[in-house]
Amino acid sequence: MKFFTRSVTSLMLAAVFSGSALAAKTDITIGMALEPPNLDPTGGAAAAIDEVVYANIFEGLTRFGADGSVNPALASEWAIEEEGKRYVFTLQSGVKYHDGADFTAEDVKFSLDRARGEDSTNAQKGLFANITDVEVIDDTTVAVNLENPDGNLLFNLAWGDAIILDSASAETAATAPVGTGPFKFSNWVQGDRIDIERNPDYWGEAVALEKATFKFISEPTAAFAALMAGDVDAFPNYPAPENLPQLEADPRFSVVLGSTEGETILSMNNKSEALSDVRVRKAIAHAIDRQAIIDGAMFGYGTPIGSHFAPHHPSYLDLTGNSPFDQDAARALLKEAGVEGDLTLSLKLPPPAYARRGGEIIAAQLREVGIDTEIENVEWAQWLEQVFKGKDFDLTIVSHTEPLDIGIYARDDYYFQYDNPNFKELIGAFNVETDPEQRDVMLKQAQTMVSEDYVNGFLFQLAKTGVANNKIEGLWANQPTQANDLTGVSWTD
Amino acid sequence: MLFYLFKRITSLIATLVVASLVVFTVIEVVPGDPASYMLGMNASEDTVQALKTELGLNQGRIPRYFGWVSGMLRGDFGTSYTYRTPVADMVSERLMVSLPLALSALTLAIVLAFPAGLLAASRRGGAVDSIVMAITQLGVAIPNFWFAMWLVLLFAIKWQWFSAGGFPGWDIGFWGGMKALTLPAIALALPQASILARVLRSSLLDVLNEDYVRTARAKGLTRRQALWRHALRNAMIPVLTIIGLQFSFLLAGAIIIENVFFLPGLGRLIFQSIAQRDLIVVESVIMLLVFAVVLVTFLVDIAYAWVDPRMRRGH
Amino acid sequence: MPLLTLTDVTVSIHGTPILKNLNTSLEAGQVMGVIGESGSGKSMTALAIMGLLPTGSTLTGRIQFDNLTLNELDEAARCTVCGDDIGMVFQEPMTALNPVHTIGQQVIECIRLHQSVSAKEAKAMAMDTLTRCGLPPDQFPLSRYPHELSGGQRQRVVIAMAVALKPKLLIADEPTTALDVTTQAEILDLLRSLQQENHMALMLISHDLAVVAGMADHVVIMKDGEIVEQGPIVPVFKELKHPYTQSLFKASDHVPEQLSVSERASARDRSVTDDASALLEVTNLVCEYPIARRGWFGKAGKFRAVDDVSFTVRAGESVGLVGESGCGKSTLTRAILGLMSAASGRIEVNGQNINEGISVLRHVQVVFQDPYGSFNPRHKVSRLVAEPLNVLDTQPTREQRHQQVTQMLESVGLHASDADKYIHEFSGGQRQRIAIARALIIRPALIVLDEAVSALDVSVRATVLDLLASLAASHGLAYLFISHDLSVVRNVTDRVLVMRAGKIVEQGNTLDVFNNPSHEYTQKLVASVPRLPDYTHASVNSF
Amino acid sequence: MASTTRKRFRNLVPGAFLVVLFFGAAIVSFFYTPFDVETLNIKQRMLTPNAVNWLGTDHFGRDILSMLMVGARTSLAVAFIAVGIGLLFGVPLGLMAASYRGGWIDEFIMRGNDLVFAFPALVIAIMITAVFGPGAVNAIIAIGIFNIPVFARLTRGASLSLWNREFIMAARVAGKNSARISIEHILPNITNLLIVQGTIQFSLGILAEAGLSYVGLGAQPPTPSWGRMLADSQTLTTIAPHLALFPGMVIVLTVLGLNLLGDGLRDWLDPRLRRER
Repeated sequence: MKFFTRSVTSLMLAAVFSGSALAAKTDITIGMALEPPNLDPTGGAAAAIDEVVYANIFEGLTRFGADGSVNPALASEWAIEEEGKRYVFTLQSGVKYHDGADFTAEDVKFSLDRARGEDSTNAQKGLFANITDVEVIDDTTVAVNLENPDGNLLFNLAWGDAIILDSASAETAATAPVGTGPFKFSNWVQGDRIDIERNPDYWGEAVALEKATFKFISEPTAAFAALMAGDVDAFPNYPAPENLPQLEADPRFSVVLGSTEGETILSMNNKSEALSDVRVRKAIAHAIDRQAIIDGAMFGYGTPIGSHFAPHHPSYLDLTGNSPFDQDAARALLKEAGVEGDLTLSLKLPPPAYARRGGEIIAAQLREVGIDTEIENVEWAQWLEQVFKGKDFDLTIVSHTEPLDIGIYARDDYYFQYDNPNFKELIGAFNVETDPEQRDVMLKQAQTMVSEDYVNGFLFQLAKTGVANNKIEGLWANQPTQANDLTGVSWTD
Repeated sequence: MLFYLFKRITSLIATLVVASLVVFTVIEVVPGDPASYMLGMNASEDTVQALKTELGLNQGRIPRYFGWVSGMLRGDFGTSYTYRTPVADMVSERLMVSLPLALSALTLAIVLAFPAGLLAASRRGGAVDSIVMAITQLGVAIPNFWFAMWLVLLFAIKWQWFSAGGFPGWDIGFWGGMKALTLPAIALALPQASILARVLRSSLLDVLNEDYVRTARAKGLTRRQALWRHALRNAMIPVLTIIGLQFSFLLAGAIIIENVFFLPGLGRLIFQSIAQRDLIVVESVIMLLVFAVVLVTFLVDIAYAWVDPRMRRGH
Repeated sequence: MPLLTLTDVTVSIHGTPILKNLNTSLEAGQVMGVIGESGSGKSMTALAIMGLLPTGSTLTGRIQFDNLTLNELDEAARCTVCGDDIGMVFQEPMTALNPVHTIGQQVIECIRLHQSVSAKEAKAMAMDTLTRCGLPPDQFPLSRYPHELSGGQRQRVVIAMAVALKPKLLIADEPTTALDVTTQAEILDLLRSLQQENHMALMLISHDLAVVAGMADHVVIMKDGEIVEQGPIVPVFKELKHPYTQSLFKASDHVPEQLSVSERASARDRSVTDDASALLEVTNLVCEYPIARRGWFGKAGKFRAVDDVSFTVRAGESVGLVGESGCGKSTLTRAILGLMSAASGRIEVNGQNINEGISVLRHVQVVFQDPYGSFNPRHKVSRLVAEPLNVLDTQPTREQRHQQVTQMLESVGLHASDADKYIHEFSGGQRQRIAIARALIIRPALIVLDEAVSALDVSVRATVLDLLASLAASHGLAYLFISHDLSVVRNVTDRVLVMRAGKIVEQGNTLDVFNNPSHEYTQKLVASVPRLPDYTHASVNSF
Repeated sequence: MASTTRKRFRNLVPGAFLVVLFFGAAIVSFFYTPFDVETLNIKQRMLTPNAVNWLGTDHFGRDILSMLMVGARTSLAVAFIAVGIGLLFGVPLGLMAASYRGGWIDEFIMRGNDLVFAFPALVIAIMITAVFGPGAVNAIIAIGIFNIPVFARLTRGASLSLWNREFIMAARVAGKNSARISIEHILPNITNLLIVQGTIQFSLGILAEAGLSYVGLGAQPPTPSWGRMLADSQTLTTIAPHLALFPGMVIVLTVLGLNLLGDGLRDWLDPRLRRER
């Protein structure tokens, strides 16, 4: 009963030491809906990990800016050699980890090799698949050699999964992260909050905040109350759109609507019996009233999409016209496909509100055109097992939050099983293309192809509904990647 | 008495062993794989396998069972798959919330129930009795999470006397911690207090009909003296049983309330762990709760013997 | 002036009258016997005096004690009188003491409640009182809990609490009814000596004429909440003016007509000559109960409830089995009925072993003590009476069944129409008749009567005994009559077995055993039975 | 006597009234509801009570009164069947344990009971739904499992005291075996107790169903249930409190009704009280 006595004694200690921290304007408390399971972005997929550590504690060679651009970070500059098959990075010098260890080119090699190695547990191992080897040239120079020319490498290296760790502290990153960022980890009260504090020895521009706290509140009512009571200063991803009008009306807060990389789609199993028929998929697309879903599930927050592409991206094409809400068209298509009034589909819904609420609305909408659904609410673990890995589903709703991820439609055996050789060829060409104009054209082609094949029901782009105290500036409005970058955040008075 | 203790402890251990087998077996059939949960949608199969090996999930069932049990005996509950921290640390962390919450809810329930039950029993059939019975009847019927919703709406959002949820930790001070637990404790205590008050009342009424209470009254004790000196202690046996049950219930059964108030307690830990397929945590916490229930039952039995000398003989 | 005077005392509970216009009085130092059958209101009278009537009761009239009008006192004032000047002893010693307090605490509480003495003095007083009540502290320390004492010892504690402050009046409500006859004698002796030592007035409530007769100066006879007759004991008991008093007197020493002693003697002679018809034969019977293991190395012990018992019941014979509680007679009964298996020995009925299947039960049936507990309240009488037909090989038709039930009900003095009623519609005496009908329906040769009349009031008991006697004659039944009540056994059996601690210590012709007991224990038992003196020759002025 | 009669029905009548009301609503919902509960009308959402929608509309624009009527089916059916499971398995086990009192079968059954009791009920319910997936059927199983030991223990306890009664011995002397005595004599005499406990477990079942649905493990959409309505309304309490108010009140009133009915039945069926009062 070791832990038992320990908790009792610490309880008593807690009763003895009672003090309270003075709030100062160099503090900030950020609300987050989900608590990260651990703090190692290279060992888990949870978005919440990056939302705490990205750009705050850990840095990579490159990083995303607030507008989604790829900027230098630990690499101050780079050169592309051998027709795009070799990238030579020049590293920032004088960088130290939070524990005082020096940052060197060896660490870059270690981190990238670790991420792509045989026994890697990196969730985005695919990002590094093209790398053949990492070559340390000197302490501040490192070269990455590629199998094929890759226009995405700098983008890929900006992901949280590609941050640079010290070999000495990598193993304990899950609970005691040691990075090179402007903040260092100080405390984690599991189930409640994580505290980080300013890194005085930061190599770059010093940050304005002394301390920041990430407080985890998933319950929307509690989130609302926490904001109202001032327990939380900002909620960059406010979990309950239903409360936003109330918060907007409050002069203390500003509500910032931005975009995320989350394409929320009604995924269809393209190889299931009924849905392998494009007419049925098209019928479903016509049966869906996107605005009703955005209103009913997201209380009006969200942008309708017609393909798997973020509207804020420069290459975006509005393809919603391919699948307008048209119940008659839907019924006619179903009749044509010969499944009129006799189609029952399973609809598996993961936990987020967009899925659970949206699913109920979609079920009702499909019923109107004569498609019955069997709703099953599943936890994420089951969703991954049954839907993502097992492909045991007809329909599901999920938001794909990775940036520029239309490439998933080219993957073999991906859960919605699109499997179109033309599309695969297109993406293959896109990946080795480095000319921006060509890339733009290819992206537009890809969007159109996916849209016209009615691969999935494209619903809406998840809005980033941020709520923050009026006096805070520098928070990201949009969410090019999952992060709460606090480097530029400050209080106005 | 010693032999009695020995017998009780033997059956306690037997219960725990059987329970551990049941828990382990049930957990084995839970669908979902922690490794793929942790790695998300973009992970490749060999990454998942690598993580499974790292977590020890590729071992056979029997070695895993014995590893788990022998670990628990040494106080080592294993390492959480998702949090990557020792389960024992997490549990002790969560107990810091659940234990004070359960204790304060129980204390509150007792503090409310005893005067109410005593008052109702001593004024049987009177107005006070009717009022107490009506309130407790309602208290038993109200779902505690629904009651909690209104508490939040009024006290946290409207008046902002308390925070609507979350737990700041004890390092901000005892009262700061207690403040966060106040509303949940009230929400938990209301139905329990109602049940307790009703049990106490009916138990007292039963005892008040006993011959020895009449004997006491014939000695010249007033109704009230007889109630306090002779009835109360005898009426404690069913009340102790209920208190014991309530404590175990509050420790684990606060899941829903912990969800409403977003408290990092044991209940939420289980709930989250099941959702995340963090099976080692689920197993260990359930075993811990079973242990707590069995232990409380055992303590209640000892309390019986303290209350009633007839039980001291060892049956 | 009398110590206690009741004037026009009337009590009703929720509007139902319980006591009607009671008028009586008791002088200081005198003993008043209150006699009545169940429901006569005798206990309620005691509770009315103590102010312990159940809630919902209303009392009119006047209860005068010394110079206080008890029924007008408020609770606080009443509480200063009760326990101090008036003590009370209840019927049921097993439940009258608080199980969670020591006997010392309970006696001391009584003392300190009324007298401002130190804890030490109170303890000394309690020890003194308990010693006077036969519980010397060296054998019975104050730290004993009630469950560690026997029934008689507990009743001594109750008495000690009642007399600790030397009250002027002691009310004893059936103080010995729940006790064995030998204990009863001891408790009555104790009450008598305490009454005389302290010159207390004693109000002794009992259903047993003999108990009252041995104690009281003055008797009050109650029936249905009214006093039917009262006065000094000798004239009342001698003259028997009131018919109810007469009937009580008769019933209390009732000998069934059809089976007078002389007839039984001849019946016995018949059976003795006919040895072949041994109906029930019990040979070296041993019955044991497991007792829980005590301690680490303790063996799982066994309690030997019946220890090497042998006896025979012949056809048509009536055999009594007497003994005090715990002597093993209930276990023996169960074994004979095949309800528990014997550790060793044999029980044979008509030469067939009792455990050889249900057909043997055709020859033995039973009537139990409790007229309330021996019937399934959910079944109609027809079903209840017909139940033993189950042991027959061929089940009778519905028609036959109905016919047999009717016949049985009529033969025990009930009506055919009673078959459609439920058991709660019958009185205790009627229920015992139904129980007899049930036992008779398969025409057994032997009926075991397990305390079959013990729970009945004397007058009802007499009629049931008459019925049993006539049925024995008409059906040629043998009875095994198990009872703690020696006077009943004496009046209705041919032979008697005396049982103590699992063994039969004496057996023989009933009259021989009772008139001339040879075993020490039988002698004590017989001597303890309270007896009604013969008042026919008593002088009215003898007191 | 009039006053005592009134006292006897003091709990029974309002309890029966509430229970009949909600059961009635559930039954009526099969034939008639004011509005269709399957049709969403997002534009008409979260209306406060008005002349058309007496209790207002929910976050999808469905009529709350109609939802409550249809939801009653789920909530009552889950609790009812769960009690049925408890009775079906618990009573025979209890009867068996009592008829083999002191023997190893008794010991086995009672230790099994203790084992089930040792598990925190809600946690196991969550486990069950985690294994088999959430849904009304699994909620029934989860709640039902914990009803089994309740009824087994109650049956055993009540039967044990009956086994010592003389009428049971009379039945044994009439040559009846344990199983037959259990059915003919024991069962009819514990029916009252079982009915009373049944209503209590029923009300607890409704609370449990509400709790499970509240955390998303009960009935799945689009099936309405009271607990799910509460869960859906949880985030909306600040803007539309009536969404949480009505389902909650319906749960409270049903549970209250069942408890009153249980108390009332106890008073009414208890022959002791019948005789005395």
